[in-house]
Formats: sequence, structure tokens, C-alpha cells
Amino acid sequence: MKEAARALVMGGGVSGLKAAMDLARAGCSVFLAEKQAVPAGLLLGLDRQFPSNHCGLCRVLPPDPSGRTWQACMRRGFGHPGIEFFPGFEVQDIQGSPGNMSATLIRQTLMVDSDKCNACMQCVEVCPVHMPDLFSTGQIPVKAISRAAPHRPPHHLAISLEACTLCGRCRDACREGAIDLDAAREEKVLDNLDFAVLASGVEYCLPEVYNLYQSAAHADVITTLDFEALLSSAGTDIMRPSDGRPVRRAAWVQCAGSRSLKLEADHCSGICCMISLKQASLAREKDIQCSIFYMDMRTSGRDWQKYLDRAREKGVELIRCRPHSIEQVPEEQILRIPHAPSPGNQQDRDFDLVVLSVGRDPAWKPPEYAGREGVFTSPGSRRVLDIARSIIAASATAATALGEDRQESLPDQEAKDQDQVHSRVLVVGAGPAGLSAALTLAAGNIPVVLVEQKDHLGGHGLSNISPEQRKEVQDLAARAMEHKLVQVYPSAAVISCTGPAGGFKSRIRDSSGDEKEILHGAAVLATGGRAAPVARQEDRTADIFEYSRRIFAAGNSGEAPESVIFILCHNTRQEPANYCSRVCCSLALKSCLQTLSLRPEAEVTVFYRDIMVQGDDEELYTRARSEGVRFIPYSPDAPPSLEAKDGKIRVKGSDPYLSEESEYEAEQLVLAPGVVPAAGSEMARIFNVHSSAEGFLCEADAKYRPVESGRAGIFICGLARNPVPFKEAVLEGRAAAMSALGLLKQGLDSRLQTFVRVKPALCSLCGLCLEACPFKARYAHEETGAMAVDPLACRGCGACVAVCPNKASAWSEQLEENVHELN
Amino acid sequence: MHNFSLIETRGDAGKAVSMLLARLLEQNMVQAVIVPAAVPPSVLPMTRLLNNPADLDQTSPLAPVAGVSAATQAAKISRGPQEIKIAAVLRPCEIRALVELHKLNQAQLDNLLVIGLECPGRLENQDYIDLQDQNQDLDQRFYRDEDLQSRIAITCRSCIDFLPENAHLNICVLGLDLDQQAGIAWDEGPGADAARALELKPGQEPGERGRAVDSLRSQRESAREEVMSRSRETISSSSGLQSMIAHCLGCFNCQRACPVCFCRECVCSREAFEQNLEMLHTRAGRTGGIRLPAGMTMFHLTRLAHMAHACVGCGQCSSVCPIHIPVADIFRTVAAATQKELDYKAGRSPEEPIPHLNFSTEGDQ
Amino acid sequence: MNSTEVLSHTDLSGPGGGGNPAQICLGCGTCASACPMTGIEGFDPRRIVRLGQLGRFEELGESSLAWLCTMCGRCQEGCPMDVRITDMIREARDLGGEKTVPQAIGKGIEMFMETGNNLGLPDEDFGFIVEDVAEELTEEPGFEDFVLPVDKEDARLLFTLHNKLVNTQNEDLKHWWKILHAAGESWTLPGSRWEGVNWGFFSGQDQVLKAGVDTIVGNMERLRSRGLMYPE
Amino acid sequence: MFDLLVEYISTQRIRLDRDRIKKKAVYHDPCNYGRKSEALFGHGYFHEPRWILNQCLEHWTDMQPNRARQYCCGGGGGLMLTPYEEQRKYYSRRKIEQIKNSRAELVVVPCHSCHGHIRAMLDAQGPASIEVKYLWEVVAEALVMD
Amino acid sequence: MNTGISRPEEAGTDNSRHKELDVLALVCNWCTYTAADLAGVTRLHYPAQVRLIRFMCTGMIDMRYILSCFLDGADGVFIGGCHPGDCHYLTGNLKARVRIKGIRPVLESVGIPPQRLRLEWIGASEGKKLQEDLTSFARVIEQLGPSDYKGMNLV
Repeated sequence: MKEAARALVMGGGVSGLKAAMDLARAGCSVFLAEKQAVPAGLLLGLDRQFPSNHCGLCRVLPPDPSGRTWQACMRRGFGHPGIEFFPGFEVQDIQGSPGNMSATLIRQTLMVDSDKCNACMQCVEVCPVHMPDLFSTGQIPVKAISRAAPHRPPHHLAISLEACTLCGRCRDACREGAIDLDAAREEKVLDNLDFAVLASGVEYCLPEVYNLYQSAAHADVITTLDFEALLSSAGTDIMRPSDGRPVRRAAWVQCAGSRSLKLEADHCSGICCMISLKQASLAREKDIQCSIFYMDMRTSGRDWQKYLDRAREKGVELIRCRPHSIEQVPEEQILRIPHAPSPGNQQDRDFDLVVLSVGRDPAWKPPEYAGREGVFTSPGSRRVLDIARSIIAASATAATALGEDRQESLPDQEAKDQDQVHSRVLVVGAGPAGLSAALTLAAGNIPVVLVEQKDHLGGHGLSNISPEQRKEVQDLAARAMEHKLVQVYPSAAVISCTGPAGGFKSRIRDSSGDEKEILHGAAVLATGGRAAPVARQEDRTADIFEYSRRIFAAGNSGEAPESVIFILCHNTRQEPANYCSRVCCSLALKSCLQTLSLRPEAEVTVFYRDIMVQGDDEELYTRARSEGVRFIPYSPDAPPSLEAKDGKIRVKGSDPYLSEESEYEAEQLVLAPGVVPAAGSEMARIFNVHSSAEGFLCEADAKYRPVESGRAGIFICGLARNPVPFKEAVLEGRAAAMSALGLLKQGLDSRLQTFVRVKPALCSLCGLCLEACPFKARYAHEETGAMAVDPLACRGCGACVAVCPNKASAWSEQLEENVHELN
Repeated sequence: MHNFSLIETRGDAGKAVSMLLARLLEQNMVQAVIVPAAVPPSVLPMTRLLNNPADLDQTSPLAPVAGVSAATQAAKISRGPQEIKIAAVLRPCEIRALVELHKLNQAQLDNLLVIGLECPGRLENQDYIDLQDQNQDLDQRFYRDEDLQSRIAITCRSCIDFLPENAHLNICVLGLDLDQQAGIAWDEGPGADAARALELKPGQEPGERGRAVDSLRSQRESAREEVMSRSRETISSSSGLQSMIAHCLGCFNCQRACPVCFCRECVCSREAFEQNLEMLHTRAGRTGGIRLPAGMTMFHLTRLAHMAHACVGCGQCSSVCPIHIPVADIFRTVAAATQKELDYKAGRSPEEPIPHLNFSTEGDQ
Repeated sequence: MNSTEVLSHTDLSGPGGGGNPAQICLGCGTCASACPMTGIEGFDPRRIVRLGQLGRFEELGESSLAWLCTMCGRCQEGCPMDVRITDMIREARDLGGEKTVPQAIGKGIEMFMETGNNLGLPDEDFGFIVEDVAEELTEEPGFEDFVLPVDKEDARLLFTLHNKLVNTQNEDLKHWWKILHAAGESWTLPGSRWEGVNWGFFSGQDQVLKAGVDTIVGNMERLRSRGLMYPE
Repeated sequence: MFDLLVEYISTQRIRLDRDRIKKKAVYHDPCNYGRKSEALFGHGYFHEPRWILNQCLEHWTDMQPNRARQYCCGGGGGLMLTPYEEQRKYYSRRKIEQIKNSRAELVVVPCHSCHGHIRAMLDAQGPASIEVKYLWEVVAEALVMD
Repeated sequence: MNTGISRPEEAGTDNSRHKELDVLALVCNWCTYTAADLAGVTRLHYPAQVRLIRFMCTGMIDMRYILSCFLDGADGVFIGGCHPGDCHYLTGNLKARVRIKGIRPVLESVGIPPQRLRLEWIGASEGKKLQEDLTSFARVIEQLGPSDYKGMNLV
């Protein structure tokens, strides 16, 4: 194994930062190129994020218990000892093969020398080039030379070379000589790179380019990105761009620039629904009347459907209709949207502001070098992802890059337990997520104990309808069985886990009742999920998983029913299982298409609430429609009613387009009841982590630490954490492994320094500190009962110190003097 | 409490109760008993741990005195081995303190059979010793002699929480002629188990008791209102507060006597030893120099800040103050305001969480 | 614009020409938001598309729904799935059969098939009307030498007329004549089969549409005109 | 037709006087020449009539919305010939609103059908004082005869 | 505390009475202090009598710090933390809130009116809110005048 791989990360947004930090933590020399002057990308413009509606810019950088705190609010900048950061540079080309790659970086943003600059702003004054602000799509124009980021001091100026004409007026105006335009042509070449990670994200759709809703003609038709900027700068009111009057009524129009064959944009950007819901919810707090025009509300995340319900409770109005146009009522400064919320019912609605919910630019393509050998592209650079999924994808991509880089090296046989930190990791569950986690860890020379309840590995991955994905799982299972560092316990279960991170003690019990104690430094919980049960009236009813397996197993020669009715969201996406399971819609669409390919004359009807496909899966939906599948929307208040009669299934439902109640008959009924976690609550109890009401394991931070549980050293992934499709389960497994690997690496490496200590002579064992610690870094020692601090979990907030009445909980000696100055 | 039974006292109620306790030991309902007992040469009954039924006739469960709050000791001893179950005879304020200590992980309520004592008040220790000299059967006389009752500790005179709560078994004295009968009350659970072991038969509770309780309460309420309003008035300015605590010697007696102040060592007493001399010099340079030991105002305010929510109103702090600072009056006044604000009552229920640990996201600033 | 061009762009075989068939409809409501008729008697383009998906054109043609549409094309212009909604309406009108064609249109078509214009106006009367207007025009300053070029051969432009100009709004004939005169254009007005309005387009009857086109092509051939001015 | 007018004007075969028509005008895009022409032939006549108008008069404006997104007058598709008068009125409400919102005194249309229908609707429900003229009528009025 | 006690530039108020009053603002490092940074960057001034003291988290503000401030002569104590849910340490701000709720009646009982202690949630991007809140708090303190404990030299 090479001492330190040299890795290039392209893109300094949330994905790039995460990948870079993970690689740095794994010991790589990391180079990070970001074309803007400041890192964090779009995130810097998002003051509040769904589903918490909170800010998380201080959580982007990882906690560092060693006390070398480089973590900070991203608004204050970025520095990391293991990462060489190239702000203002974009990778133009990559040459060579893995292990010996070279990358050419060219300047995209030129920074003004902040040591010389005295913030006189003369340069900005004289700059003739106006351009859209980085954090909006044009409503707030800035100059080609402007402040590097809204939160940066005025002497941190940057020049966007995309817009700059190099006219030299700013340089001439600067009396301090802080502007060096010659550096605009600066190029850097990075040699001897082992691999590169592409995490530069996607380009957003600019409505003007596609003339969406004639937005260029209306100053008050803006995009969701613009709205973030308005929200960020808003006080009590949000002011509209045209005349600065407070906005009282605002509309969001979904799918601007997507879900359209005319725009050659047959895709869904996946997060715009949530962004609009968030913006509308926040606008409601400012007493703005909010309406969202949508087709399908794609709340496809564990907590997203509940978020939608909350938004509705707050008074956000959802109107299921795609508007044709936005009309300006002259002189009144009103934007009018004629729409037809239900068939035959047309209404006008007036707004002060209309927000177009934009996603990926339909014409956007990843850079040409994205496909080269040695360049690992984060899924976040193929489609739009929310923060949590970006982080998972980035981590997983870093893990993959690292794993492949290390393939040639021999496993480090000497990985052994040191001091209090055991290097072993316990992985519970051997489905796609668990297997991916185990193999990622093993590739990082971490010994793994893999516990699986069944007598074979693979979990639900083995019954995947895609032969490629089945093969992938079989390969993973075979590799896990063979790997020297992976110790597999089939037909076994974990029954207890005690101790702090780095020093867990777990008992596993096999099918014969034998128990064994395992010492491990971290654990990855990947216990998966299963189909929610359906009440079966008779055998002509199948759940979507059964049905899809059946007709796909038949290959192209099999039998498909002559008529089939699908009912999606059957008893799900409502209490008590109020979440989207994310897999059913695309499985249903694939099954529809397979049914028709087996039996072209088959009559296929789908009752749905919202079709939840994302990214390019939208094409599946389009194909299903064009091949004649009939889609009938229903509301959860009036689900279609079922009846079995004469060997046929009868479904009564109303077709809203015809405004008539109809009876549909079919040979086969397919229900999609969603998925439920298999062992969530049980795992939560054993490992002392939180689980949701539905039994999903909960993460420490839904946005920035998605695969970490609230207890340090316990990581969660896959269906046990949230409903995910196969590919994402694999990514989550890798990401969880990457986090575990980083934690152990850090624990093994460092002279651990804690922020706080306990003075046993003063301690009354009252346990207030146990309650106060938000990170479960406090624990009562198993034998002595004395209060102890888990250095891998403690993050130095001081809650334990503050809550302790006689300061038996104290700051560490190094910190004490400083902290107690006031006392 | 739902069940009530009268027991014959034959002129010595204390003895009658002692016999019941002895019987609990004999029946192995408990393996030890905590009860006040004065063992010669002492005349002042102090908390005593006993496990031999024969020793019980030396005890004074009804003595109108509490040398120190028994809660501290009951709490400590309850944290012993689980197989040893202990009956503890406690005053209402002591039970409340015990409940608070339980929340702070200082007591194991599961190990205790709590026997509550209806409390007309306690005499100050010195008063008890003095009166003991004058009255042979002080413990028994106290309950029928209104003059003796009027000499109870100052804090007790305005105490309205004189009925035990959260006990398994109550010893009832109010509205009864203790020379004839005392009452025992209990609810389902451990109390009922004990009552069965004691072969107590549920009977009618004399109506007189209700009237006695009401009359005592109304008398105490008006006394309390008077004390509190006076105290509120006094401490509501810096000079008023200073007038009360200026004489503080810094002995920390109040903190040590406080049954809910659970710290092994008070942060303030430690600081009194670890004075920052440089800081003292700086401050001394300001108007009027600086009083040493420094930090006495901080000490009292710290105790208020830390414990006002948990103050059970036992008055031990006032009782032990060598220069008679009405510490308990200050505390009860602040505690009333604090507990009202936090919608909390010290000792009300073992299940009620400590308000400072309620990190709910609801509500505003 | 000329007739041959028109024909080459219109697929007379019904829905499915350049856009997409009804099946692909997303049910998004863009059409219904766009259509000024949405709401009248339950009219909604989504409904029409749904009926189209289900092959229930007859039902549509038989109701008044198909006739409430002005075929303005707003729905189709906005449709993100490019469903050929107006074409479907045309087809529905045709399938509804002659009995559903509104009387005025039906009558006009009948007249046209008989006489070559929707009014059923004899050629002599037409000639009389236009000559009369032309004479009036010569009374206006600048147009004293205006001569109406009826059935002039080898003209650059053949002019058809909207029947309403011949019928009631004769005054409005003059505007173009003035312009043409001022421009010194070589043009002609057919003395018969001058109808420029093709109601077959509305009724969905392709044979009528075709007859209309044939009339014009016939005139152009007869008068050897090089171009066509067509009011609709 | 537009092409012909543009040809006449741009090659100066006819000359126009922009000062004759004083009224504030508003232009209506007929479906057939605009949106539908664009869809069928790949070219909508949006720019040409506006250019022509510019040559004919000083003050004119667009309706909101306009061009490909404009509203039909309600008389197209043969609807004018049908007995559905109430429905047509309903249909035209948007057009009438647009006209009113434009504050124009003159509506210019290049279509017989639209001309007839807008006239009828203005008489029926709108301010009947608003004039409706053909585009070529405007051209004819602006004609300068030597 | 370990971090700079910063006096902002003179804020254009020349009321000399201000100088006698001391307002301490105990703010969280992550949100409110960032907001103060932002306020600085965007040249939003807050009143001169306010001294900003940075804590890693409002959850580490012991009740005794607040008592110390008042006994030490502060006329007002302002605590600025993250919005609920925004806390870098998850619930530190909520801990501060419940402590403040608990100590207010103590302070009030001993003659420190509750208005002298204020808790505000100020997010990292809310430089403007920081300015507004500090200004309005300073105005309240100005109306209340010097604290009863000022100059008592109690510790």
C-alpha cells in the first residue's frame, strides 16, 4: 500500500468537500479545485434547509475531537490541514492513467490580494461588466468584480473570469496594486495523481435560456435560487425585485425546465418539490400566502412526506395543475396565473411573486473527462441530489476510489488493537448495504465481523429484478466470504452492545444458542427492510415485489395477465407509515412495461397518488404512458375500493378527468404497500441509538451526518435507516464504512485529547451530565459506575460542565484556564 | 390514601408505632429500619439504622424533632445492596427531599418502604433538649399540648405541606387522641403488603381528622403568607438582601444541612479556598474594598440558582445557621417563584423530570 | 402561403401527425390552464385527451364539447408532451357526423359544395357587388384610376375573399384594393369560386376541406396566377 | 399577406404616414397566423405585423400575454358560426380583459374572423367605443398617395 | 472567556449615559458570533455599551456566569444562540433556554428585573437581527437605568 495516495477532488461544494475530507482522513494527499473563490457552492446561499428548516453550515466540516478545530461555519471559510485547496481553479483536462495522472487547472476566478486591498471599492465602481450573482440566477446582478461571497468582508474581492473582459479598469483604479490581472491566465498542473474524484455538481436550468414562462419579461418571476437570496436578505418581509414592495402572495411553479418532451427534458430533478415546500413554509412564517403549482409532489425521502404535511398545516396551498403561462396585469403589478385545479374548473390567481422551481439544465452534460479511467464521478455530478444524498454519494465515491486504488496492495495483516481503540468493525446485516460496507472496510485494511441473520449473504439484493444487480450482490457476497479480513457469522444475531466508541463489546448469538463476545471499535447497522404486509383478499392479489419477481422471472416468454390494476401507495404515505418507500413507483412502471412487452394487448391501469420517480427514471413513466398504461390519480381520502368477484378483481375508482365513477375489472391486482424496516427498533434498543416511530434508525444529523447514528462509533445505512433503492443502499453502505474507517483511523492515530474530564472525588454520580450530553459521550463505567468521557464522541460543547453543579465535570486542564476567565 | 386503620396506643403512641416497625422486621417485610432514636447519654433522637426487632423499643418514631434531615441518610443507605429492603420513617419534607434525591440518582426508592409521618412541626434541637429536661414524656405530650406545639421551629410554623406524600404507609396523628389511638393509612402496592403483614384491618377514618387538617392548613397558610410577603419585600433589593446575608460567616452549614444540596463538595466552598488573589486585589481597589472570604453573595445566589426548584421547605438551613440568618425564608420565597415559573413542585412526584433537563424544542425564547 | 404548402404540412389522417398521441398525456393541466373555454359546460382539454386515450371520440363528437373549441391551439402550444389536442378535436367533429355540425356551418358547407362559396351567392350578384364597391373607390382621392382586375390572367397574385366582405361588410373590401393599387401590384380577383374561407377545416370533414383547396388550385390554374392571397 | 405588406413597405412600393392615426392601438395575434402557423410551418407571424404597425402609427402596445401565448378571440374554429353565443362570451372574457387592460382605443387585427368576433364581443360586453380595425385597414389609412 | 471582548466602533450614539451602562452579550460561536461577524462586514453597528463575549455554545453558559455578570455590575445580560434545531451541539441553545427560565425568578426575587436578561435566537446569516436585537435590548436597559447591584462590589 502506498504511503499516501495523491487524490484530486474537483468541485468544492458539499460533495467535493465531503469527498476531500474523507480522503484526507483516510491518509491521502488531497488537492481540491473549486472554480469559485469560496467553497461550499450553492450551500452558502441556503440559510435554511429542509426537512429541519435549519441552517447547517457549521456542520459541513467534520467534528474533530483532537482539538485541532478547523471546523467552523462555512460562511467564515475553509481550511483543512490535509487538503490543498485551489480556490478559483477549474480542471480543464485530465491526462494519463491511474497512478500517474496529470490534471490541468485553469483560473476561473481571480482573487484580489486581500492583504493589500483596503476595501475602497473603486474597482467595483469602474467595472463595466454586470453579471448574475453566484447565488441567484440573475435577479441580483453584481459586477464581474465583486465580494467573494455575501458573508465575506469587503476586502475579499474576486473577479469572475467567465464574465471579465480583462479590460484592466479595475487594475488601473486600484491604488494599492491589489489586482494582478496577469494571474488570470494562470494555469496549474498537478502531476503524479493516483486518482481524481469529480464532484462538481450539475448546472441549474436558467429559465431565460428556455424562455420558461416568459420569465425574462417579468422581473417578479424568479427562480428558487433567487428566492433563497431574497429570503436570506429579508427582514420581516420579503421584498420583491421589481419595486421593493413586500411580497404578500407568492406562487411556486414546479418542474420549470423539466418533465417536458418539448424541452427535451424528460427528467425529474428530484429535490425541487422539497425546496419549494421549504421556501413556502418559510415564507408562511412571514405571513405570505403561498401556493405551489405541481403535478406530482415528489416527497421521496423518509421524512419528506411528513414535511409536506407540516407545510400544509402551516397553510401552504398545493394546487395540482401545471400552469400554461404567467400573465402580467399591466399597471397593477400583479402576476396572474390562470389554472385549472380540477377538470372543468378554471380559476385565476394573482400573485406578487412567482418562483420557478428549477432543477438540472436539460442541456447539461458532465465534462468529457468524467468517464476516464481513474476519474470517479460522484452521483451528485450526474443529477441533482439533496445535501444528505450528496454527502453519501461523495463519501461512497471516495470509498470506491480509495478501494480501487488499494486493490493491488496486500492487506495489512498487522492491523491490531491498540490501547483502548479496537480496529475491528462489526457489520450487522449482509444485504447490499451491509456487504458494501464490509468490503469497503476490508479494502481499507479494517477487519470486519459480518453478522447475518439468514444462513446466506445477499439479503433482498438476491431477489432484485435486474440481473445485473443480482449479479452484483452475488459477487459482493462471494467476495465477502473469501476476504481474509471479513469474518462471517451467518444465522446469527447481535444481542447486546456496551462500551464507548473504539471499545465496544458486543455479544452475538448463533442459531444453536452459542454466544460469543466481540470487541470492536465501531459498528455498521445494515439490517435492511422488508415489504409491508398486505391484507390479501384472494390470490389474485399480489404485492408489487411478488408481481415484479413473477413477471420478470418469466423472461420474455412468460405469461402476463390480460388485465392488471396497480394501486400505488396502498396504506402508505399516510399515518402510521407516513413516508414514501421510493422503490415501488419505478418497480411498478418497470412491471407495467414488462407486462406489455409480454402481452402487448394487456390492459394496464395504475391508480396512483403521486408518481415518485426521480432523475432519468422519469423516462420510465413517459414510456409507460406512451405504451398505453392508463394512469388514474386518486386522493388518500378516497382510495379506490376493491372487490373480488367471479375470479376477477373489481376496482371502483373515479377518473378525475372524466369526472365519473367507474368500475375496472382485472385478472390481477397489484398493491404497493411500501417497505418497512426489518429490525429497526430492536437494533435501536441493542445499540442504544434512536429510531423513528416507524422503526427506522435515526441519524445524528439528517443533512450532514446521514450515516452516523447519535452514538459515536455506530453507523447506519440502507433500508434500516430509510427507504432506498438498491443503488443508494450500496452507496450508503460504502459511505457508512468510510465514516467508520475515518473514525477508527483517527482513534488509532491520534494522541486523543478530550475537551472535558470528570473529577471523581467531586462527582456525586447524579447523572445530569449523561442527560445533558448531546453526543452520548458520557457513560457510566461498566464496572466502577464512575462517570467517564468517550473521547471519540465528545465534541467539546461544555453542556456537561454547565450542568454539573459543583464542577466535578470540568474542562480539560488545557482548556480550563481560558474557559474560566469569567468565572 | 385509600385505606385507614386505627391502632391502639395505650398512652404511648411512639411505642405503638415502634412495635409495628419491629413487626415489619419480624415478618421480614424489611431487613432494616431507619428511625429516630435517642440512645443514652444522648437525649436527642437521631436517625438510626436498626435491624434487630428487639432494638425497636428504644426508638422515638414520633419525636417532634429532626436532628438533621433524615432524607440524606435514607437516600444514602438506599443505594446499598438491592436485597436489603429498608423501612424509613420520614417527615413529609424529608420524603420530598428523598424524591428529589432520587431524581439526582442519590437514592434508590425501590429499596425503601417509606413510612410517612404526619408532621405538626418539629422543635429546634436545642429547644427539644431543653424541653426534654422539663417534660418526661415530651414526645407523647407534644401531640396534646398546644403550647408545646406553638414552640416548633420557625419554618415549620408556616409550613403547609405537613401531610406526607409519596409514602407507602402513613402514620396519622392529626385529629386523633394519640393517648388512645393513632392512625395508619396506605394505598395499594408495597404499603398494602406491609399493612397485611401488620394485620391491619381497613376501617373508617374519623371525620375529626379532616377538620383538624383543614384548620391546621388555614392557620399555616396565613402564617406562610405573612412570612413570604415580608421576605419577598426584604430581598427584592440588593440592600435588602445584603441586610439579611451580610452577617454570613461562610460556614456552609446551610449547604451541608440542606437535604437536596447533593454535591459531594459545594463548588462555592471550594472556591472559598481557591480565591483568585489577583482578582481580589483588583476588586478591592474599587469602592470600599472587598469582604473576605469573598463570594458569599455568590454562594447564596448559586445555591438559589441550583436548588430553588428543589427546595422542599424543611427549614434545616435556618435551624443550623449560627447567627440566625433566615435562610429558609429566602429560599422558600425564591423557590415559590421558581417552582411556579417552571411549573414544578419539589418532591411532588418521582416521575416528574427535573425541569432543567427539559430540552424541548417547543416554545419561544 | 399557398395551398400546396398548406397541404404538405397538414396530415389529414388525423391525430398523430407531428406531435404525440393522446396516451402520452401527463394529465398536468397545462392545456386546461391555457384554454379560455375550460369550465364551460364542463369543457376541459384533459377530458378530451382522456376520451381520446380511451378511443371514445364519438362520444366527444356527439356532445357540444367539440364545437366549443375555437381550435386556437393554445393548449397544444403549451403541452409539455406535445399532444396534438386540436387535431383530436377536428377528428372528433368529423366522427360526430353531419348531424352535429352546427347549422350555419353545415349550411355554408352545403352552399359551398353547390356554388363555390359559403353564401350561395350567384356569380352575377358577386360581380355586381364588387364592381359597385370598386366604383365607390374611384371617388376617393388618389384612386380615381382604380380598375378592379376580375379574372385577369397571368397576374402575380390571385386574391380570394372572405365571404363576409362580400356579404355585409363591403366597405372593408377597399382596404386591400387601396394598398394593391398604391403598390401597383399585378393581381386578380376570381369572378367565380372566389371563396377564401374553408369551413371544412372546422367541421373536420376532410372531403370538404379538400374541395375548398381544389377550388383555389383550380382558379390559380385557370388564371395562371403565380401567387395566392388567402384571407384565412 | 404579412410578407406582401412587408415587401411593399420595405421596398417603398407604398409609403405610409405614421401621424394619421392618433389613437392608442393594441395588437391582437390571431391564432392562425401566430401560434398555429408556428406549430405547423415552423414560423409564427409575430414579428412582421409588429414591424408593419410600427410603420403605420406611433402609439401601440401589446396585449398581455401575447405572441404564442396570446388568447384566442373566441371566434375561431368556426365557433362564431355556431349558436353558442353565451359560451363565446365566456370565452372572450379574457380577450376583453386584455383589451381593457391595455387601455387602448383601437384594436388592430390581421384576421377577418378575429375582427368580426372582437367587434361583436366589444359590442356585447366590452366598451363598444373601442374601435377594431384590420391591419391592412390601418395600412390603407396611412397610405400616402402622390 | 477565552475570546476577545470586543468593543465595536462607536455607533453614532453620543448619549453619555450609555457609557455608564454595561451590557454583556454572551453569544454562541457558531451562529450569533458569525452573525456579529456578518454585521461587522456589512457595517451594521450595535450600541457601544454592548460587550460581546463568545462562548462555544450557549449550552455551556452556566447559571453562575449569569449571576457573576450581574454581581459584577452588568446592567443587562444578553444571550444570543442558534435557532432551535440549528445548534452545532444539537440542543445547547435549548439548555440555555431552560436555564434562563429557571434563573429568571431567582434574579427577579433578588431585585434584578427579568428584562435585564434576554435570550434571542440569532442565526449565522442574521447580522441585521443581531443589530436590531442588541439595539432594542440596550434601549430597554437604558430605560431601566443602572442595575441595583451595580457598584456593590459583591462577588
